Amino acid sequence: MAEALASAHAPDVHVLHVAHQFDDAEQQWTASTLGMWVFLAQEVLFFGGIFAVYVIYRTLYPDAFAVASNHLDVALGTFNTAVLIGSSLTMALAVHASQVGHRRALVGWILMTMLLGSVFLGVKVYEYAHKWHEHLVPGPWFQWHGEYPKQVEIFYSLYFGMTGLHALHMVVGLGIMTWLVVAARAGRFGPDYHNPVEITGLYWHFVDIVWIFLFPLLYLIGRHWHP
Amino acid sequence: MIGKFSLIPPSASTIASDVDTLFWFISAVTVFFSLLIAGTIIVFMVRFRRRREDEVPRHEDHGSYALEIAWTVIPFALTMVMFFWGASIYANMKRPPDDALHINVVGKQWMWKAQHMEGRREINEIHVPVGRPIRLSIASEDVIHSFYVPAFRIKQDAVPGRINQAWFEATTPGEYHLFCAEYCGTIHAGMIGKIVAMEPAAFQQWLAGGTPGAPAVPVAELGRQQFEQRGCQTCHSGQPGALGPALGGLHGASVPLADGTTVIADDNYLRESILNPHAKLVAGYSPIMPVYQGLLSEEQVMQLIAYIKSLPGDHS
Amino acid sequence: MSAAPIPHGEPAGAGAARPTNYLNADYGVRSWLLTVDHKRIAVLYLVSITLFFLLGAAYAGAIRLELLTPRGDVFGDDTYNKMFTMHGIAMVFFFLIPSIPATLGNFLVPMMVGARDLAFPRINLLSWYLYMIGGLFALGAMVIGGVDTGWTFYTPFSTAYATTNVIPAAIGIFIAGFSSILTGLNFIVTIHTMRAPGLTWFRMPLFLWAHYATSLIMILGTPVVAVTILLVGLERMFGLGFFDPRLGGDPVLFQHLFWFYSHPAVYIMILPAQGVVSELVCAFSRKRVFGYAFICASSLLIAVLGFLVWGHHMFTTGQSVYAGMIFSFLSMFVAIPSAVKVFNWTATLYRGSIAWTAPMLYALGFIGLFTVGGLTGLFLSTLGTDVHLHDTYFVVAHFHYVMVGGAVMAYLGGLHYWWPKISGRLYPEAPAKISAALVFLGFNLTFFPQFVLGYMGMPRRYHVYVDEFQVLNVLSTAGATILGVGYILPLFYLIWSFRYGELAPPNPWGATGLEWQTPSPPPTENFVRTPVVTTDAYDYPHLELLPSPKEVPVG
Amino acid sequence: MLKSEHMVGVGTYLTIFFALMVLTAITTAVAYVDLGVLNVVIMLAIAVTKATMVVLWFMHLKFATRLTWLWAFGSVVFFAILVVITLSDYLTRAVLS
Repeated sequence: MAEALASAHAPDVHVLHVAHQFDDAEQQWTASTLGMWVFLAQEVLFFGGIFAVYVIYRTLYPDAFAVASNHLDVALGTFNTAVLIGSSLTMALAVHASQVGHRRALVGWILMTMLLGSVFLGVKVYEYAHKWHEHLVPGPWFQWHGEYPKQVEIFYSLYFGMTGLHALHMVVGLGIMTWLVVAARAGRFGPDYHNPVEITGLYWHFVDIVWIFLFPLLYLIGRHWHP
Repeated sequence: MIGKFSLIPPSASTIASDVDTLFWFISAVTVFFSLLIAGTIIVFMVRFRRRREDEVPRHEDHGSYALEIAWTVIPFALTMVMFFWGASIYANMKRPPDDALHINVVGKQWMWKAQHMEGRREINEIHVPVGRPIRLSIASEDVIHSFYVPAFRIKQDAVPGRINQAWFEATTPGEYHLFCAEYCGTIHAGMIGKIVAMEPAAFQQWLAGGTPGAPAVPVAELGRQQFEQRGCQTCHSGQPGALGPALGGLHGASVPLADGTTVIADDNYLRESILNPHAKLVAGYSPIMPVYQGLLSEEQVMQLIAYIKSLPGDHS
Repeated sequence: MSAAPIPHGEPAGAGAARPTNYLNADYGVRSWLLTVDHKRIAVLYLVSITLFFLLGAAYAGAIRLELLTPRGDVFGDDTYNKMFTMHGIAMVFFFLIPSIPATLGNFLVPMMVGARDLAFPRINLLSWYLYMIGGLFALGAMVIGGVDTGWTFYTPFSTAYATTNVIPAAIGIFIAGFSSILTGLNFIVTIHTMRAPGLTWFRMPLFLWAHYATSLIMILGTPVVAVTILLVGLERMFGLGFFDPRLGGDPVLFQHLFWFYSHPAVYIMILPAQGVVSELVCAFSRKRVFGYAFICASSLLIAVLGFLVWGHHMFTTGQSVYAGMIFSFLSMFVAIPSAVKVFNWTATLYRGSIAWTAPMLYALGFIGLFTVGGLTGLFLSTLGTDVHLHDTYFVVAHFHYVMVGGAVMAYLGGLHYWWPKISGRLYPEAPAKISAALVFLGFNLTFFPQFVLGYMGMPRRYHVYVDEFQVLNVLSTAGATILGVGYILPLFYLIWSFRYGELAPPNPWGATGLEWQTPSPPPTENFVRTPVVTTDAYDYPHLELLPSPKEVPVG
Repeated sequence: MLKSEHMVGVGTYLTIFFALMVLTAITTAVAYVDLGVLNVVIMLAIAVTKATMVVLWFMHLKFATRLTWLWAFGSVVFFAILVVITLSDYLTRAVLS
């Protein structure tokens, strides 16, 4: 430690877009992508908590969950899955466009991603409204005339909890992308600096992965089940 | 005993002395290591105190694998002794003897309600004979409570939605504190009572006493009344072809379920099957029984279970 | 090796106007509230957590006052229930968890890695704002009538039966959780990507290892409690059923999720404290730490094993016997790395040059109290004894030994040790030593009797208790009075010294570590030039001291 | 382009997208066939495969540092700890309590 005051290099002049705490663009890139991965680790455990609740109750009440699940609309679920995977593709293409420096393509792919994300949320809103009319929103108005009324209410609590948290993440993602579009149009990103695009992409793909699990767990578990 | 100051709680159950022996063993380990560390620190502090402002010890310490291994392995060995010792006591605590007297206990904000199988009820007081194991079925009507008798070294939470078990065998006649140990709302500190341990003869006399004018009805009999009032026998008639499974000898038997698995029909299974009958449907039956969740109190459920247990029959 | 002597040095600019540093670089409220300088954010945290500490301490004082007599003669039951709840919430979520990481960690992690700032300075500021917003919700809950669920929020009491302000308190904790997550994220990325040239992993000060391990828990544990609290809120507000026994839900499931975080959260409090103590013990005995690699490994092991033992809070819930045994068994493992650390610190003292300064007294006090706190944990991880001791004052005493005797002692020790760096002034030694002694004595008098109370069977959260328990409760309250004085003292002399204390030289203790190689207080960018590290941490055998300015003969 | 970065070609992205769509179709179709316990197993296996593909190519993990791998899979390990140990309580309650 004694030679600590000796200097390695003196980054007095900061390269454009490199924040003052970083030595160079490479360090900044490494830090921001690692930061997003660490944040996603946090997200895994955040969704993990509610997934754990799902696993426990689905283990305790498999039949009730099957019956309840069969009441969801598979067609809409499958459609939404396709839409969200599509939005992951367009997001990946947006990152690609930023890497090669195609500004118009970048803006276009982000807008496309936002459009697909909005379609997903629109379908979700439609599904929620439908459940509302069917009195399947847990709480005092919940009504279920089939079997397992109590456990079915737990299933629907989890359905709204899990898809609600997921939808909230999408709304946040759409907000970030709105900013990305503005910044991209202003020419803030290029081959040397597109960290925000990359890490927004990581976030969006993560949200996609959550849905990849939610779809079968909520929509498909009971389809083969015949009372 | 109640009201007497002492630094050691009375030890009045068969398990209490086991717990205490282990407690003092861990205490000895704790005191030994605390004094070892504190003593060493004080000795070093004095012996190696800085004598000059510019004093710098120049020798190089390179650590010592032997020491590191020693102070990893020795504490680990001690903790393993504690683990196995503690686990064996715990296993004992969790396994009530077969000949135990059975008492139902229900916690609700903010009182303990107990009912002896012979029918006598009590609130915030439980009379028990000494020298006889007592098994408690503990349930809760509202929030989580915890049934705690320090003199017996036993504690069991009363968790809504299930029936927990605890057991003890009192050794010395006397009155002992009963506390609620899990925070349960406003009058948590007032949810206390006492356990009255009596000589067996005195206990039998007490048990026969009951409320003047109202002869105590045994719990299983109360269960039978519930059973008939609610028309359970229509389906659970025990006849071949009945809509519901036969209940005779059911308790403790293994039951094949509709989903292909089997369960042991313990208290919690019976409780769930009364309140939410479809959750674990018996193989070969349809889910037609009404849901009794919200219609029966925990006490009534326990009475029904007692009745089911009392039914003779072979369930194999 | 070790060419340049480490100067006690002259206080930078003594006599003249001080050179620009992080404190005088800018003035005004705006320059503080919008700062992205990790050192200023550390000071913001320092002030805010001190306020929450005082609040929590006031509740503690009121609790001890009520417990002087067996009757409920000062407060009613509802008031008392709200007081211990708010004491717990303020102390756990708004003081202990951010205490060392957000203040000392925030200040020192970038300096110890030789960086100009944390990797994400704006996220660091955001973390403080989240903490404050969370804190305001918690304060709001208090002001509009309080919460009475206990800091543990056990269902179904919290979801269906409590009639108090559970939702605002839960929102506060939820938001504060993300403040903690972002702090952890910043530390992890900073330690991974921004170490100075030559600063390899095994040259890092143990403070950094401890903060790395702490950050792991913050990132992997906190989200689980956040979502759990969210589920409680949804169940309470909208009637969604996650833990509701009337639907076939299980209240014990809440406890699983809650303790999955809240047990490791204890290590969020104690790991940074252990990091501080490692620094202090080395600096004030002028020795390399004994068994450096073992302490590093212990920190990481504690962080990981901490996630496997949560069920020892649930031995009496009716959790399966099998699960109870697994949890008890695993809990034994987590005791070992802590024991290893204690032994290594003690061995470090051997043949050292031990200075009896206030920070060192705190550090040595920590080792003693933490040893007792850790060992008494064995009673609670052992199944047979835990059944009796669970939810009694034994548990209260145990975790106060760890969190207050441990974490708070280390926090105060660290605050004194780095005070010259933070404030640029020396604190007065005499009152500091008195305060350290008072805290140690008062603490033991307050909490040792509670071990006995617990063994006698006094349950937690009782404001009215049976007569047998009074003698020990009186002792405990007497101790709390002394402890209170011990805690108030530093508040006065540290604030006094901030303005009137003697100017601090860059390295008043003659300590190694990059943070001592820059002026006190440091400039905004920490170092004039990026430092290069050429030796291991705690290179005291090669320490060269220049005579301190005080000893230089004048003329 | 920075040197720590890796560019994935548009062709690869399209291939992955196509594969994800096919797997979605398969999982939906298989859900209607009664295979007993296998239904859940297949469903989760397909979901894990899809997630892995997204992580490796869309999120560029395939080309990332070992540290990134550690964080990506480490978090899943801790989730597994939460689920497995909690579940072990529920699965053994009736047996031993």
